[in-house]
Amino acid sequence: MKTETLAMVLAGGQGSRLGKLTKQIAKPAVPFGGKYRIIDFALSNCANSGIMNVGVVTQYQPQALNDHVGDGKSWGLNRHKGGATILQPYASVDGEKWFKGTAHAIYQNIDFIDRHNPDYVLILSGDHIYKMDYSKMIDFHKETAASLTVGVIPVPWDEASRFGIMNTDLTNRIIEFEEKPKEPKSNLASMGIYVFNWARLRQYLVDNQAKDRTMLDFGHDVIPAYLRNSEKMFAYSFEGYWKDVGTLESLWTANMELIDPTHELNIRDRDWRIYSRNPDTPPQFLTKDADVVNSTITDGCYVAGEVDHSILSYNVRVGKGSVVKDSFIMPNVTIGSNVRVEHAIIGEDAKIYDGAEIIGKEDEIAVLGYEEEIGGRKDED
Amino acid sequence: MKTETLAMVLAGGQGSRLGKLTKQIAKPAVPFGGKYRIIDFALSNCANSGIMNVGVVTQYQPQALNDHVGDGKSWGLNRHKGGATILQPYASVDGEKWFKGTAHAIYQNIDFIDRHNPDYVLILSGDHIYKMDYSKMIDFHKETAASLTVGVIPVPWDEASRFGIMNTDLTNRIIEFEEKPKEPKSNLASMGIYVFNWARLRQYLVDNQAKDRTMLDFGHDVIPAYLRNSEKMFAYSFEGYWKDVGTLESLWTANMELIDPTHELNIRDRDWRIYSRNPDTPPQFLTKDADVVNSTITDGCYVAGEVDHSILSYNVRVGKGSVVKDSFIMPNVTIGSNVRVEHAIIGEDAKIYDGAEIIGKEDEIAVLGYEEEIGGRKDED
Amino acid sequence: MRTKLAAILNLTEDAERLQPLTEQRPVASLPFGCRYRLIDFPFSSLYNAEVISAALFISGSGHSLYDHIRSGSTWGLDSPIGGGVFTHSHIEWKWEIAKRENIDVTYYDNHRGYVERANTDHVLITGSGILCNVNLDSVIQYHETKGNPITALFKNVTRASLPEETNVLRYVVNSGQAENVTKVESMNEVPMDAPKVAAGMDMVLMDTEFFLEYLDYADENMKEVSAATAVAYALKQDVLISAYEYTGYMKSIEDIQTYYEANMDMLDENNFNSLFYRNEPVVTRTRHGAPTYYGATSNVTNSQLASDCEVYGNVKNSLIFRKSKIAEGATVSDSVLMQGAEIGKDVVLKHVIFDKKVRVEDGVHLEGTPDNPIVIKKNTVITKENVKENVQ
Amino acid sequence: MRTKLAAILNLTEDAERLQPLTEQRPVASLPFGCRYRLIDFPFSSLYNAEVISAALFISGSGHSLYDHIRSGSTWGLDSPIGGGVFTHSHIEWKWEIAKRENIDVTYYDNHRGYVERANTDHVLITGSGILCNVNLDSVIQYHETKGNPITALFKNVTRASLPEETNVLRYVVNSGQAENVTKVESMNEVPMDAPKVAAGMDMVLMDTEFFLEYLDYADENMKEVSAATAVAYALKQDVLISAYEYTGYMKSIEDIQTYYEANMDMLDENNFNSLFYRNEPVVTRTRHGAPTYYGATSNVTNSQLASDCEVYGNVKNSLIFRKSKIAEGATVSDSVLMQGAEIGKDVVLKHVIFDKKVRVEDGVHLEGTPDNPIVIKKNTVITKENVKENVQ
Repeated sequence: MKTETLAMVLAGGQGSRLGKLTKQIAKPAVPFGGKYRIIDFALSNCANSGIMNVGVVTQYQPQALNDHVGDGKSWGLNRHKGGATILQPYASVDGEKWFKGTAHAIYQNIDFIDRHNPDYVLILSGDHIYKMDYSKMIDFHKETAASLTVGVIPVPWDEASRFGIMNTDLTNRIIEFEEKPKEPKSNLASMGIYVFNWARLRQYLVDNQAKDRTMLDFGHDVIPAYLRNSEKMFAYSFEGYWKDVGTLESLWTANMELIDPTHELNIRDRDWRIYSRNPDTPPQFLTKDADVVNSTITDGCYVAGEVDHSILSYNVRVGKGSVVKDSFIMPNVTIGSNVRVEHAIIGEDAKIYDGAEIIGKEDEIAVLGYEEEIGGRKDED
Repeated sequence: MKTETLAMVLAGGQGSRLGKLTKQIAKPAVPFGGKYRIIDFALSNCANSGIMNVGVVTQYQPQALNDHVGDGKSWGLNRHKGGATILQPYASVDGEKWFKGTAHAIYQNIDFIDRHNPDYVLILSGDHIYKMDYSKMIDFHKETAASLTVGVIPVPWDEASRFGIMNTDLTNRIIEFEEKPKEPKSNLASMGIYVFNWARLRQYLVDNQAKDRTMLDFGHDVIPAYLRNSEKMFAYSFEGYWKDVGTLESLWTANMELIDPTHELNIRDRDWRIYSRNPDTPPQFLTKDADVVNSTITDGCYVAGEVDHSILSYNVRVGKGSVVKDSFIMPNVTIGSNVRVEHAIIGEDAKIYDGAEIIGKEDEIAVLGYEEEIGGRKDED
Repeated sequence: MRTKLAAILNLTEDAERLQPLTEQRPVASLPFGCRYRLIDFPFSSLYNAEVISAALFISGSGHSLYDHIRSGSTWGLDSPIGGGVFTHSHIEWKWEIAKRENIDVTYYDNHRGYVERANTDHVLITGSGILCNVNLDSVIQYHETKGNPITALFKNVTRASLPEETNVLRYVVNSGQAENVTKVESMNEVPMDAPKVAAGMDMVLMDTEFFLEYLDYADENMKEVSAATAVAYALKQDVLISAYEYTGYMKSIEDIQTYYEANMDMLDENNFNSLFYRNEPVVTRTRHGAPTYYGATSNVTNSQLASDCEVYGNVKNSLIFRKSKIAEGATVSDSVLMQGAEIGKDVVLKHVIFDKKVRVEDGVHLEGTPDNPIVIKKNTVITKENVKENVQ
Repeated sequence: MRTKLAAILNLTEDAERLQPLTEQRPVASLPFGCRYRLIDFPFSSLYNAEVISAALFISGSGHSLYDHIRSGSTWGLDSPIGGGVFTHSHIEWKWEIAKRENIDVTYYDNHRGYVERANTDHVLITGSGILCNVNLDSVIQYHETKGNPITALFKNVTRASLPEETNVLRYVVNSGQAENVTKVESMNEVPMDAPKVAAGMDMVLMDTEFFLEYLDYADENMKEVSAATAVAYALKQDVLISAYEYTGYMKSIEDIQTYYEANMDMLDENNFNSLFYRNEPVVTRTRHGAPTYYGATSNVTNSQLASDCEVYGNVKNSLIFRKSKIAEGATVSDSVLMQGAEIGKDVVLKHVIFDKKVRVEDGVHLEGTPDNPIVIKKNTVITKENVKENVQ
């Protein structure tokens, strides 16, 4: 088997800043936008970029993620040659193969990558919201004859000190990397997207493993080592919507941004679809009492109340007299009658009973966890 | 989702007595009989018994096993309702979920089992060669209203002290369990096949976890606890061919037994097929110099030598003047010219160069490991 | 053990009275309920009973069906071991030519071959023109309990719930312990004010042995293989026919009016729940698409919508299929708009049925009546100028 | 980027001279090489180039084909995103009736619809009667390098390697830098002793834009959509036709003799490797079955066998398909036995072709000649008594 580019999606992180939303499931599996999960963006980008060989590295609470990704069929990735493969920790005669960092996760899966024998390995993160044609980045990588190409995005200068910043020369060659610099010399933030020449990266990882085994993280260990050895590294600049939904507020904001059909992410673009596993549910039913504006609603919903500037994911029920405003409601949530939900994220399968209220603020989003119940009839049923 | 019976195939063991054959792959994934892997028997039994929900618990070197099982399609198990699911270790907020024993592996996968909400959990081992209709055992379990039914097989009395022995009363109720008794009172050996009422087993596992966390193994911990609490346990007697291919000699013997089309295992029976992943290879080619007797040969083989009482798995090449006798050759093995192979097991992808010899004895089988090379041209190519 | 029954689907319903919706599709392919096609309902019954194969006999080319069904994987009909959807198209045409030119069309061999290969205890024959959601496990259980070689499904209805001119058969069911079908009549002869009458559901379950006997008979006498002729054969042979009473939502889709009513029925929560929110889900081929967007100016009540729509106008008592857009100021009421409708600004639609991809330019008014909804063909563009000619 | 080309497979080869093997199957379904069917070869070319959809135009009902192809998943043709096998059966029949009764058969619309939906840069048209293993990636690369709107595939052969009466076309290829097809002739007019002649392979690759032009022309003039008419159209329009030389194994399967030769060719390792052991594997629908057993009394040389056979007798220079049994003392030589052959004790077979499931009772002798192999129909049982009447 010979593959030009193998994508490795790192989906093992917990995403602990999302609090109870990532207690039971990994961050890439967190529902998003009404019918997606966060990882859909990376996987759809792969499919749309023609990269059909994808390893998905999981570790933390992978069940929802594994069920969701399956054999990659939802993204057209269930191909004989290639396809999607879930990679999870395992035991060997050398002991337990746990993944201790981004680069270490790649090292532990060397056997898998070798089976594909790729020229390039595209490293992706499973928890960003964006649409990007990776094939263009790979073309750039080939043109510059780079050993490593790092995807970067210009961030506002005053925020640059929160990111890993790539300092480049006039040819876009990376000459310095600074993690959260106090005084940034550039505003090009690393997106955590890398194109590596596999043979070279493999050598680094194997050599290091034979020595001090310190090469655990791409940003912290691999890029500095590449810089020390004057490997040819280029920055590939991405321009477009890109969001790391690492906090509850950014998750909420990204969802709210998605509602507007004119938003630049353009989720409705049929030429660059975001694919997902499609649940099989009846159509959405807005009763005679429904009052829905500025919102998106997904199949399987039943709405008898008021919904304003919100996202209802599939199979959500909103009872009579209830008001849902500025909120992101995950799948299978039941909202009773005369409930108020404002500035909130409601987790999958949660139940909000009659008359209850969940009211957050724009800078302090209220959250109800998965399967949590709130309001009157908690002990019944 | 509601499932009557969920099968859990324990396929995480290393099988260290198989030496280098299980260094890189788990025992259930070891090739067998020319076109099978050991786990095919348990999975085919499930499919043929109408048990379409199967969890396959892996841990040790699972890649070959995962690739082989996939979504269960080869066994007709890729059903919307149910299907085959690979279960591997993972991390959670409680830490790393490693599987420390047969019962512990079930405990760690409680979430998965609960999603199926089964009445019965059928525990199977992934490394036995046999054909068994589990539906009859489940019927027996229902008829006796048992809490646990243990599959047992009568073994010769003089071998009984090597097994876990179930002592039963006249109604087949288990009244005592002895692990490798010096003076066995019965010859009913446990096959490692259990039908549990899930609700009850779940309670035992959860209660124990809250206490001393000692319930790791079914034979060592769970059955004694069930006995102490007078749980209704019955022995279900299986009669037929059953082989634990735990040693190189037993693996070799089981393969040799398979050659004969009149052998009681009856691998050619179209009413109880043993399914496997079918490789796509051209037909077998016996050249004008071939001399094949008493052997089975699989697609993709090229034979220009002598093959006597042996199994050639798919894509094996045997060169001119070579003799293969009383041996089991795994897939993709290349045997050069004028080679002698006798009483041997040759691992997948091994290469035996011109003129080399691998000669074992019936009680001391010679083994060449996966991808091993032997003979003249080792350093070339 | 692996599969419970062999399923024969007769997709040869008379499509004439459903024109122009059936111009390029069989009745089985008719879109229904925002995101389904009629075939989804029998297929979902198979899916829920874990049946893994089906033989389809189709009047026309069946292209719209093939395109929907593909490998059958949506309904679990693609197992490499024993599964599959086996399609036989142009049945009517072949038959006609067979009769005219005296050719053997292998119609009966196709049935026989399929059933023999499926190697099951039971055979189901069903059509797709009667909308319902049947639990086949329950039917099989009933069939086995009763012990007769054939079970026919019926529902007690009022005569008035069916069109005056109907294809539905009336079963005479003897009451009491052993509920059997003792006679079959044309429903057309039953007075319209009859309050309770057993309507045959064009669906029978048979023991395979009996099916093969019946097939021999059908072959010798050039009868169509169908629920109706199977019941007739059983009556002729004095074989007892168990009668299984179905109590869920049922509607015989025979003409534009019944098609329209069936869609409108879904806006009644009882009907909607009875058809869709049973234990057994209705499964269809899912499509990728964004959630439906309701703009600031939208006002949608008592309506159902599929995903991937954009609504800026008013929708009331209507069913809107995928990818439709309704502009600001437009008002759609009491209507069924299939996939890809584009409704311009200030358009007024009432009592209309749009086939796929109908575009209505700004300001057009189009109103039918409850008893005579206006039907617009696929891909039509309606302008103020041509609106009249489109309402023939 | 997701798919390279739209593939149109013309499975309308003339089956007459392959009777009785083609009695119930199109040429594309002919079993070949112990475990393949001819369709596997073009399908494998698609598979190896990661093409994800294909449109099939079939003369007959295509049942044996459908049964083999199923969802197309074997060849990666079942992707839910843009993939699929789109089949159109009874093409000849429809066409005939269309002409007779002046009906529009939507033949061209089917082509147009498929190609437009596939939304690719290139369109491939191929048949299935010419056995070969083409690397489409290489063809596409050549096509793009040359830059002409159409590329036709050919192989240099000796005239004698083709039957006297052949469907193969002769391409006149100008040599030198720009290899183009400048003329097409019937191969039948080339003298049998011609040492080198360019044989057209019934396979062309076109730019989609050019294909659509050609399709309009075919539609207006009621021409079949095929490699041959596409080349003819290009010549007529003075469009340059790139000529791609294929150098692997090729055989035009046109009659029993060429079919027999093609099978026997496989016993030559060069041919076998050229067809099967290239970088691009030949993929077929795999079946479950045990390995083949060779008993103590067996003697098998220079032969190929599929799995699930049991051999107790002698086999020489033969191809034996799946599930065959050859009893002790039997001798099979220079023969092709399709799936499920049962050869009794002491039977002697030489130069025979058996269709599926032929059973030969003990002691029967049956010998054809290399130039006239005996062909036995599917399911035949040959006894000492009826052996003569089976050798008509």
